[in-house]
Amino acid sequence: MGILEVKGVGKRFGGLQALGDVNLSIEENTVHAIIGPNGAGKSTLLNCLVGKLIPDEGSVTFAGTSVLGRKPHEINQLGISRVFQTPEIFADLTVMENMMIPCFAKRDGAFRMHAIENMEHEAELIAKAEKMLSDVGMLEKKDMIGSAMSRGDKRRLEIAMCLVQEPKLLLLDEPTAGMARADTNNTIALLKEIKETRDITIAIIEHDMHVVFSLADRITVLAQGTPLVEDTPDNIKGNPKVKEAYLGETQQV
Amino acid sequence: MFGLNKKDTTFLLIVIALTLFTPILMQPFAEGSGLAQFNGGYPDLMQKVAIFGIFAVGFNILFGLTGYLSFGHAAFLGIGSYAAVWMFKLLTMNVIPAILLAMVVSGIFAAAIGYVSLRRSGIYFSILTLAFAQMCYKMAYSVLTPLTNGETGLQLSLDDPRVLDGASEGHSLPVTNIFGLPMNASYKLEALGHVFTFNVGFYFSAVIAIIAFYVAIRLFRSPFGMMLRAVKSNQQRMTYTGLDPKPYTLAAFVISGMYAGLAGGLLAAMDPLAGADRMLWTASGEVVIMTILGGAGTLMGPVLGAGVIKYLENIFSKINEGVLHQWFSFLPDGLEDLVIWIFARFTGEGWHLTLGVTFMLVVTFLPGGLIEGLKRLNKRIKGGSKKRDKYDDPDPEHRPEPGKHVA
Amino acid sequence: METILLQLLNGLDKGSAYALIALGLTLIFGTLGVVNFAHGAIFMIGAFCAVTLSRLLSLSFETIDPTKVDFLGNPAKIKTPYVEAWFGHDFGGALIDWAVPLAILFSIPIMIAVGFAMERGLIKHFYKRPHADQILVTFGLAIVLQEIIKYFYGANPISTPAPDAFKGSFDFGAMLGFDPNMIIYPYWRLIYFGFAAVVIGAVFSFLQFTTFGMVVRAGMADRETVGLLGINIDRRFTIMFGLAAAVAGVAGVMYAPILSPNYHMGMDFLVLSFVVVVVGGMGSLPGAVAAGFLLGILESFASMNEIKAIIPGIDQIIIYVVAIIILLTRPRGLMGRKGVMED
Amino acid sequence: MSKFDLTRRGVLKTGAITGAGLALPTIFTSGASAFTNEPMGGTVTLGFNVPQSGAYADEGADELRAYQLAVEHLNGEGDGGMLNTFSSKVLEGNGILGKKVQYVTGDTQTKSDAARASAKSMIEKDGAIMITGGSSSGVAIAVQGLCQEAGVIFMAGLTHSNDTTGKDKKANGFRHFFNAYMSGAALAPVLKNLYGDDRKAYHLTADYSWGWTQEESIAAATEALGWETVAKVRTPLGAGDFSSYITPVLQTDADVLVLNHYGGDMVNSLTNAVQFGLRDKMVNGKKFEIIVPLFSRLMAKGAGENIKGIHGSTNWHWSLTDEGSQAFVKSFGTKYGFPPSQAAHTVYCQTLLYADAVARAGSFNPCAVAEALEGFEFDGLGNGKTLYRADDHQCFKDVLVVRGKENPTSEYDLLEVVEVTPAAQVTYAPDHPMFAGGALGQCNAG
Repeated sequence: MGILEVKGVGKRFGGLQALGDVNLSIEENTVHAIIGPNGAGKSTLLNCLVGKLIPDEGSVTFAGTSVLGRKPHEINQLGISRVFQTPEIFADLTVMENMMIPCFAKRDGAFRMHAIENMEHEAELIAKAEKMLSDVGMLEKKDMIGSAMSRGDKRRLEIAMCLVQEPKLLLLDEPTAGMARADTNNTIALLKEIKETRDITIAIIEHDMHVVFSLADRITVLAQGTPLVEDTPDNIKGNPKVKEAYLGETQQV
Repeated sequence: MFGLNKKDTTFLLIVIALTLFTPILMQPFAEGSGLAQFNGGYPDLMQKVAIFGIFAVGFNILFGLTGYLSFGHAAFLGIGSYAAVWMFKLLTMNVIPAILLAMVVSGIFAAAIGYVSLRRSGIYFSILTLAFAQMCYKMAYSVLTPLTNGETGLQLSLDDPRVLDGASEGHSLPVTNIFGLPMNASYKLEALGHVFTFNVGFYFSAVIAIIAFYVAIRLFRSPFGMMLRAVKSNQQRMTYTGLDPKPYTLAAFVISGMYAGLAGGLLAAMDPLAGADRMLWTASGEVVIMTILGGAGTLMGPVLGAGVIKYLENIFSKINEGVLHQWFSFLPDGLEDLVIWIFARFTGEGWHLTLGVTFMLVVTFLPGGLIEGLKRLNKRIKGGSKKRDKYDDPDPEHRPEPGKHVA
Repeated sequence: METILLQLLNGLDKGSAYALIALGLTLIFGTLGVVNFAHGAIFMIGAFCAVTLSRLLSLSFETIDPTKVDFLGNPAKIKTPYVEAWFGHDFGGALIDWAVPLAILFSIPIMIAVGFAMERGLIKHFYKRPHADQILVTFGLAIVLQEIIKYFYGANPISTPAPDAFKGSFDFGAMLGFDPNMIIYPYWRLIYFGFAAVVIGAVFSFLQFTTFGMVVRAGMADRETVGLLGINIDRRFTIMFGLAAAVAGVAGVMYAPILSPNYHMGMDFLVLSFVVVVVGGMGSLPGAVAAGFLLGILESFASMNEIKAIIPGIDQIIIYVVAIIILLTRPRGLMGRKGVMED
Repeated sequence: MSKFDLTRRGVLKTGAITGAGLALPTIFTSGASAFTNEPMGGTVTLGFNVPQSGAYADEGADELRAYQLAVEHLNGEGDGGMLNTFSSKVLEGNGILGKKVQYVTGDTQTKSDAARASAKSMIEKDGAIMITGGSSSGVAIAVQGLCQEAGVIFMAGLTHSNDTTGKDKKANGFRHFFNAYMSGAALAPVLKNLYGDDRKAYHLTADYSWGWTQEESIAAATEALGWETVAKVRTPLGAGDFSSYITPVLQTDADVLVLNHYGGDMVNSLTNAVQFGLRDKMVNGKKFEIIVPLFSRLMAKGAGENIKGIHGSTNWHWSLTDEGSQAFVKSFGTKYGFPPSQAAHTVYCQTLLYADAVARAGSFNPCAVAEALEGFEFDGLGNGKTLYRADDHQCFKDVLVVRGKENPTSEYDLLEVVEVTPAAQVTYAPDHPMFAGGALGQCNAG
């Protein structure tokens, strides 16, 4: 049984069947990629996993607990962290503050009135945050304001913010979308390193096949809201159904 | 010291010193000199600056940190005042229970109004708070007159029970006091042609203001304060980091509502009359403007803004043409009339014009508010030490001044 | 029955004013993304255009009439308006009488100029600034405009009557077969309602059917893309600001006979018009119009004695109660779009 | 000016501190002087607290003009105005008790809070010995309370609510203006003559304390005539468009509309009522009538044509022909070029009366001044023989019933006096139920 089990999930928007009968199982400590042409329902599926959308039918269980009906922050507290397509960081805050917030969230839960405490007394959390920053090679930038950083650095920071929470499952939503080649390669290297050095499950939604095939242990191909096939990268490469799904897309475009 | 780092401690000590010496600092001109009109060192104005400083600092905890722009904060000020006056009427003239009750009651109202209003964000939130505050005002003015005494405002009367004080003797109303020390007691000192008034009420407000300010510093520097800034910065990231923005925002709303209630209670303690006008939307707008004018999100900015606005309101509105004639009598007749005509547009009955022009100039040329102006000034004096960090050290490096030398 | 019909008419009339002010406000919101606290002041300036024209037309020269004395016992000065001297008593008098309708023509160029001046001189520097800064600067501007009007016209309301021809009332009762004189409605208010309908219709068709309107609507939806197409959207937005000012201005002109203008009337309407715009939904023109009429009608019904007997004081707060209910049940107002002014 | 010394509180006795919770007397007094702001030098400072912004700013401006005129006359400048006609002759045109009169001004903004702040700054900063002015009852009552606590005399300006000298009366406060009860008492006989004793009245009332006292007073006075009160409807302050309150009147069998509104509300409600054709209506075979119990010329101007033929009451009007009024109109008109309003007249009289009381008492001590004003009877200030009653500090004098003039000869000639109701007819017992509930208390000298 996988750490994340998706069974028979369906979601409609008005007359449009965005997802239908999606079954998916993600094994612990693997990198699982979900690919598919535009409009295949990748984002809808992701949003169902993190609580932004509630599926009309089916079940989503994470480490034995149902996530349905839970709010995004509750699902995060269960151990799922999400990296967005465009890096979502606290742009007005410093890098260090960006790191401290997930540290507090991990330790204190969704809300705590720590209004009188002093930040400087949280030595343990500071150490943890600094360690993580140095792991991703950003320690020297810790006093920079988020908005002043390059896109690659923002992505790096976002991933660090997720990792410092020690999530059981890391969801990546097109982590290299819109990135320059060099940034993409850096990000791939970072993710590879994470995969190798940490006990973590990663689910990645990606367009870029280069990224997918460099990282994934297993791949699910989504087409028109349903999983078409699930297999290892090597097998996916040669699968004619997959080609058809993608070619079909290119013809439309 | 005080659980603050060195910089903040220095900053706080400077603020304390400035506050304690306000009666001297706000009285820069010798008595009888032509500029004595600009002296602001009389109890009522000093009290108002301290109290509205508290109000604005509290408002800034919500607006400056979370970015939620409440347009109904005056309601909490008014509710605090009513609660305090009722305490004076029913229980005792001692200000401590009145102020505590003011904070509690406005905190409860803030929790209820905040809970509902925070279901929306942006302008929708602003309009919800505005709607609640206007409802409070309209009701207080008319239907709730038995509770609020409507237009006149709730005031003390001789036959109030005042359970703890016992029946009031004599035919005059008792005065608010703190354990027997009356709020309106003053000590006047004449020195070097200046007259300085040291007023109990002012010092009481000042001590509370310092405490409120100290709490605000702690809050700004705390993890909680950081979370509030996170709310403003990116709510989406916050939720996906496992944090629930709602209780944080609501807590900030309630805290700032209680600051407003504290300010309202203090207003009543200085002058035991609570009028519905303090809940009008323009009063809510005033605190918004104080905060932006001074510099939203900074610690000292709102206090500065409060000082400037109260100073303009109280000092400029009193400069009538008679006073102008005294000032400019040395000029030749035609010129004198012209100069007086120009000045009269901005003073006396024209003081609103000064207010409006000030708003426009400050926001156009000093986008960060008056604090930004002081920062630039400081930079020019120091000669270009660059600090881009907006939040981590908002003000300590420039000298904060509670709105004195604005003239 | 009669009461309900009359209150409906009252509501439509009030709603017309709310809708017209809100329309201009939401145009500025929608196109420029600016929170304009000076919009009430623009409405007020419109009303004072009517006052000004009627004053201009009544400009008089003085002749001394030795047979009469003034209050100090000096020989009285008799004022004769120049227009009467130039065009004869009848035509001159008629001109003065028709000052308010004439002021519409007079006010449109003035209001457009005021709008242009505001946008070019001040507002355009604030497009990229936070809403809080926009509030502060436009609030400051509103105060300045008020004080200028106060200096010239004083603080008291100024009577600005409608032309004599519209003084009477229309008898709906007689028309519908009720007793005469039971359901009557003043001509001027009916005209105001019709006028509002025409202005609203004109603004909508302008935006719907002209290329200019299409560009502006596209700009409201996605400013960047329209800018990329090489269209000078800024210039068009300046024109929109002028248009919004003109709409608020003529609304003020025509409202002058109903509500005698005074210098702070803008502030009185400001809060209300913001509530209307937000209830309608930010950036939605039809929403603003619908909310204006809705709130106007509800306010009228709430002031009926029968309803006040049940809930005392409801007429004072109905608008706010309705606003709260609508905003809680419909997160973006009646017809608001997602993501406008929510951060 | 050495009005500043150690205050009594400045040298606080330990006894005062230990007496926790005890009601202590108020403070402004200094050790050396006997009362608040005792004038020590050659000048005395009066505080003129008038609305300079907001709806009543024009009235405030007119009040300020009258104050300046009064100060001139007291200091012996100008033509002396009503000093020449005033029955008391102790004022000599050399200031007050030989001290030159100075004044400070402030803006009440027609808000209780702002008015008190402004009055406080005059007392605390400028050393004002007397505060006067204002254009609404809420402000008057709030400032009166402050002056009582501070220990200075308050001469209320334009305040018409019964409460000012009723349940909120104060020993340090005096009112020259008439009140709602007097309006009712003066209007009733005139209304009976004009409209008969079988009328049905519909009240529209501004929903705050002044509106309520006027509604109560007028309803009581007209019901005593035999009129029936059909409805009393409260309207929000600043409602703007009153149409939704006017149209229900059409549906009732009321034949008189009483507008208990003032200022902009009065202008708008009256304009709306006329627009809806109420004045052309016939009900029960009688012509429909509108009454505006409290008139002011400045407001009448705002209502324009609509005011013509409408009856109401007013404190004073410049067209009065008595010697005092004429003298005042002359000096005011000469200085400013237009006739004074009733607000101007009221505050001018009050300034003279205060000065006169000080002169008669021989002291600025507020208690002595109050004593001199209490029960003081005089003439020559425009409203005939006048009494400042000791029991409630209300002034009793003739009240004018006026009507909007049909053919005004100038822009100031808007009202004509229909009847001068003698003081005796508007006098009531001090314990009249409409004024019950308060006590003057004791005068406070600080």
